[in-house]
Amino acid sequence: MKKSLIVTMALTLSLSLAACGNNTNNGANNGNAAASNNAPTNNAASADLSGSILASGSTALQPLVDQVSKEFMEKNSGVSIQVQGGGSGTGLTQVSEGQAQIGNSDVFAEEKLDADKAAELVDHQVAVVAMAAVTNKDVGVDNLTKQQLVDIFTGKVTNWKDVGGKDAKIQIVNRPSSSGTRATFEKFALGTKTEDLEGSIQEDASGTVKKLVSETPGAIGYLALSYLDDSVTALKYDGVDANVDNVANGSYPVWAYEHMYTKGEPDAATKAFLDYMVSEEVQNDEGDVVEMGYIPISKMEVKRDAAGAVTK
Amino acid sequence: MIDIALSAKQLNVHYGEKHAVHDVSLDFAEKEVTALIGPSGCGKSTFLRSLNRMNDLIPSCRVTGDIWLKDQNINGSDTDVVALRKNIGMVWQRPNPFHKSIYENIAFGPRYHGVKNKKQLDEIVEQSLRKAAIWEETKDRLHKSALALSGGQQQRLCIARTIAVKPDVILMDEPASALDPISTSKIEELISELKQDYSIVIVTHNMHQAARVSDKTAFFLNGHVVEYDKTETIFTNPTNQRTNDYITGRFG
Amino acid sequence: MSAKTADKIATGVIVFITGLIALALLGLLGYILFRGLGHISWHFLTSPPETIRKGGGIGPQLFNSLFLLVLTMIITVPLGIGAGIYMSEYAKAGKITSAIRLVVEVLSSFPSIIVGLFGLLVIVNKFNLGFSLLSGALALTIFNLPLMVRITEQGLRSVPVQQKEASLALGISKWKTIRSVQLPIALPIVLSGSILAAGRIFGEAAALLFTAGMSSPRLDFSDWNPLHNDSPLNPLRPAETLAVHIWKVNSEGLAPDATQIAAGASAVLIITVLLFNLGARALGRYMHNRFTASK
Amino acid sequence: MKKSNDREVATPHLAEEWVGKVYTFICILFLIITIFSMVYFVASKGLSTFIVNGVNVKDLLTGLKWKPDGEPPMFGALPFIFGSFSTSILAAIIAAPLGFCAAVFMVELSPKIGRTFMQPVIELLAGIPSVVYGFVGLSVIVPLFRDLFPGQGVGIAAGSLVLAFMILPTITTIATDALASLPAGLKEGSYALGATRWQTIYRIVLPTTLPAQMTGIVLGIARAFGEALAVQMVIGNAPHIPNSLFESTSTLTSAITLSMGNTAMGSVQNNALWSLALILMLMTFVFVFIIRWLEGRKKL
Repeated sequence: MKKSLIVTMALTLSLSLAACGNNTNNGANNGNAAASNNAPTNNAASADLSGSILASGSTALQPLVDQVSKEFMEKNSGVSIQVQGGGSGTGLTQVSEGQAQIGNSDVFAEEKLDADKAAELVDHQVAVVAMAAVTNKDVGVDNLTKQQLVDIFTGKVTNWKDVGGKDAKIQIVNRPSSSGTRATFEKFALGTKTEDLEGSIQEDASGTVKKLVSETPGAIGYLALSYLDDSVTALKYDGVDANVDNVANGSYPVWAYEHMYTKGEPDAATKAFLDYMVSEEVQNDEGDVVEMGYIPISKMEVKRDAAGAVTK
Repeated sequence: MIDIALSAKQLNVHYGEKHAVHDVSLDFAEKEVTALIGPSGCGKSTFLRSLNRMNDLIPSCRVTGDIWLKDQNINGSDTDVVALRKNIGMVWQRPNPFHKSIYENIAFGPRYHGVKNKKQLDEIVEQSLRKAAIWEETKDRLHKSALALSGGQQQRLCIARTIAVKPDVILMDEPASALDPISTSKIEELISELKQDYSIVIVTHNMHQAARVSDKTAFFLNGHVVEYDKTETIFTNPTNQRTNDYITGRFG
Repeated sequence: MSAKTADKIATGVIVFITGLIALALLGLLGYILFRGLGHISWHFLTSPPETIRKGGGIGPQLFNSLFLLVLTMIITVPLGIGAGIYMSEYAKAGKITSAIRLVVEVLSSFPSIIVGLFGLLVIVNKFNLGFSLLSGALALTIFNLPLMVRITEQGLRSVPVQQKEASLALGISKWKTIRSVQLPIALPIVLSGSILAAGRIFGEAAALLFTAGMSSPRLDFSDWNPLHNDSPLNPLRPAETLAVHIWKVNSEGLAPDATQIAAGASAVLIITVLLFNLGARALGRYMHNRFTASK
Repeated sequence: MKKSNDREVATPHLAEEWVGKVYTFICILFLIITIFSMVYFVASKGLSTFIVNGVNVKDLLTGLKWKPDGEPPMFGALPFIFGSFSTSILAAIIAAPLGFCAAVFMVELSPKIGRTFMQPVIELLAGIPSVVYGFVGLSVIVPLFRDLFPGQGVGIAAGSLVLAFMILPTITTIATDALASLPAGLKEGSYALGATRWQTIYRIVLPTTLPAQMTGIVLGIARAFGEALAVQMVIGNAPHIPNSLFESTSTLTSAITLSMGNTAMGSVQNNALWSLALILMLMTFVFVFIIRWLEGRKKL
């Protein structure tokens, strides 16, 4: 089961990469409105694509898909795309039950759905989100090792002075156990699942997490890179800075794919849209992906499968 | 031979456990005014409200017996109550004009019953207001709210509203008791006028009024009709002692 | 301590506490308005929100809230008034009617989140309406119906029974009597009640999170064909309302001015609800005067 | 006979009556169907945790550990139930005396200020959307509590204070109505015996209006119990029974809003949230019946 999935995934990935290659040519023309109907797709049906697509799910991915879909619809007037939120679980449910053509998710489908349902879905990875542990500015720590993080999040260490900071109580601002962000953080930063500690705060929303970490003395939490700013301190992980380059070359491990799932192979219009999503135009340094704070999938020098195994 | 407009046969009314009207049988003659008198709580108003099935609105109220409108028993469960009420109009103790203009108050009924023509409606409105002796006072303000009229005017408007749908019988439940003496005398005059065209049943606790306006009078006591006769007879020479006591003011 | 002293102390305490409440309330209002008013501008009210840049507005959200309100009212008013009429005029007193009354009461006390979840399960998924304005409007209808029924019943009950009798005595049918005589008189109560209900709809968020969605696709305000995807009037598009937007900006906002936007939007929301309240009062007074001042 | 003539008049209005009857009946039917399908769907979803996923009812109601994705998953909802009850009851404890004082002020002390000032302000308070309450709670109450008390500011105290504000209008309005509808003779009798105002309020007014006051309080608790967003923003959301009023904890509603979108429908994690919703719904029934019972007593 797992194997076939990896194969499918690899196939999709190579396909989308191929699409990227294709699109570089067209991409150059795209400033020209005349070319707009021959949108960057890779098969014959491109000129008269039509259909309506519903993409629902992850609220983290939603702004990107929303933005890209607008551009796609401008180029393909016959296609109408609706983008909805609802959360990763909702997106996966809806695509699995056929209510949506695309299910946006922060996590691999296997983590949310039953294995047989997940096997029906085809993964399209469109971007990468990395996250960093963040602390209140006053704790006096700017680097934590994996073990220190584990100790903090499992409650073994409760004072910042034990990890080289000030004498202040550690206040954890966590995510709910259903959160994809938490799943990623636990998997790749901690390497273990953690329990919800007594007294820990749990917020699903990144904005609230940031606000609470920045206001609460001794607070620690984790945020996607796009949310980082001066109000909180982003920690190095085992001495590695959380930045795009380190994620891309594989030295910073706390990241996850943003997935767009389809049930079985997508129809022409959906496929064209997904291809466009990973095209150079969207993924390059001026494209929507970077602008909205995600890491382009094309930049990634490493790959990772659903089980977490990394390959160069 | 006088035609009978409306007649009740062995009518009984119950409110829940209370037996409010006992076996009342009365004939109301066409184009006459019949007064129902008696002390308060004697069942005369209840009886009146049964005649146009108004008591249907009160869930606990049960009316048994026959009511004949011409040759039709109207107290059956299959009676078309709505059509029936068009033929038996009603005027209440407190004037209750609709919260509409004077014109609309009158035109509402006829329009519902099929008069759509504007001219025809105008005519009905004028006719009805004239018959109710209120045309002169209202003709310049037909489209103003009816609620701006005085109490007496409102009551005459209500009468006009009733005759606008051309009923056969008009029931009046103490129509003047909430009005000042001048308005009262106007209403009484009006009743005398109206009986040329309509059969009228009027409930009143004012015996002088009954004496002034009615042709026949029925005296109610504790839900029974004690005596029913020509008004003159009732007031001058009642056969029943209790009627006499009531008339002469011994009780009530 | 004499009874007199106790009385004085108690009176003092009551006045003090009442004053405290008034202060707290005014403080609350003042805080929201003070923090938000500075951010409100024409640009803020009309431009679309920005995901990551500064200077986003709440234009589409404001439009969505109003449009959703209209949609909801279009569905709720006929249903609510109909059901209210049934309860007040047609239902016969008895076990069944009191059971219905209980049902309505239960429905009115359901937490909005339950209504939202039901909407997600049945309207969004089973009926396949998706996260859309229509789903949101239906959920809000469920949320609002019991209130509407109660308001209608109240309104009809305030109509003097003599009005109804007068109409029936003219041989007018019951249904016509209700429509042409009773409802117009009940109208002031029904209207001002509906406006208050509208204010409630305007501020509702929990039920909408799961039904109308949290996304606001860019709208093309030059396209008013309800069947077009980008048209603001398309009832099947997802729509984030103002209240949901506050929730989202507060929690997920990436824009650097997220807090100000939340404050500004809160102020707009409060002002709107305030307008609804004042509107309901003014309308109630106006209609009351129109019917009675002529006396 | 005039039968045929009658029918001519009769038909249109009979059809019309039928339209009215059917239309209003359909409306009420829609309402009834809606509520029954709500109960049905929420119940069937909520019960599937026990039926399909084999979670023990007792474990869910009394379990202290909520670890939906643990090995094995644990669904102890007691912390949420505790959180819901403690926040809403504490909110009522804060709001009830305030509401009663405001009502006494408005009815007994100064009806004029009450009508022209307090009444509109309180009505306005009722109209403020819950997200705004949450927003203010998060930006004012939480930081304030963080500075004043040990802990992070979030928790039952912050939650119930926000809720107290939200239910104050309900309690005040009902208390005011109850005081205003008191027969005049009752108070005058007391004054005539030389009792002071406070004695009258305390000995006569309060006991007589107690069932009505209780109705208002229960209504307030019911509303607080079901409130979701405002509470979720200030409660902290840790799935534990807290050690103090200022420690992060959860309520039924906050647990639902926090995770509903993140879990896939049909999964045990999702079903468990529906079970929480079912508990919420059953509590609604309980509140309605308590209110009915209180109102029954009021009539006596």
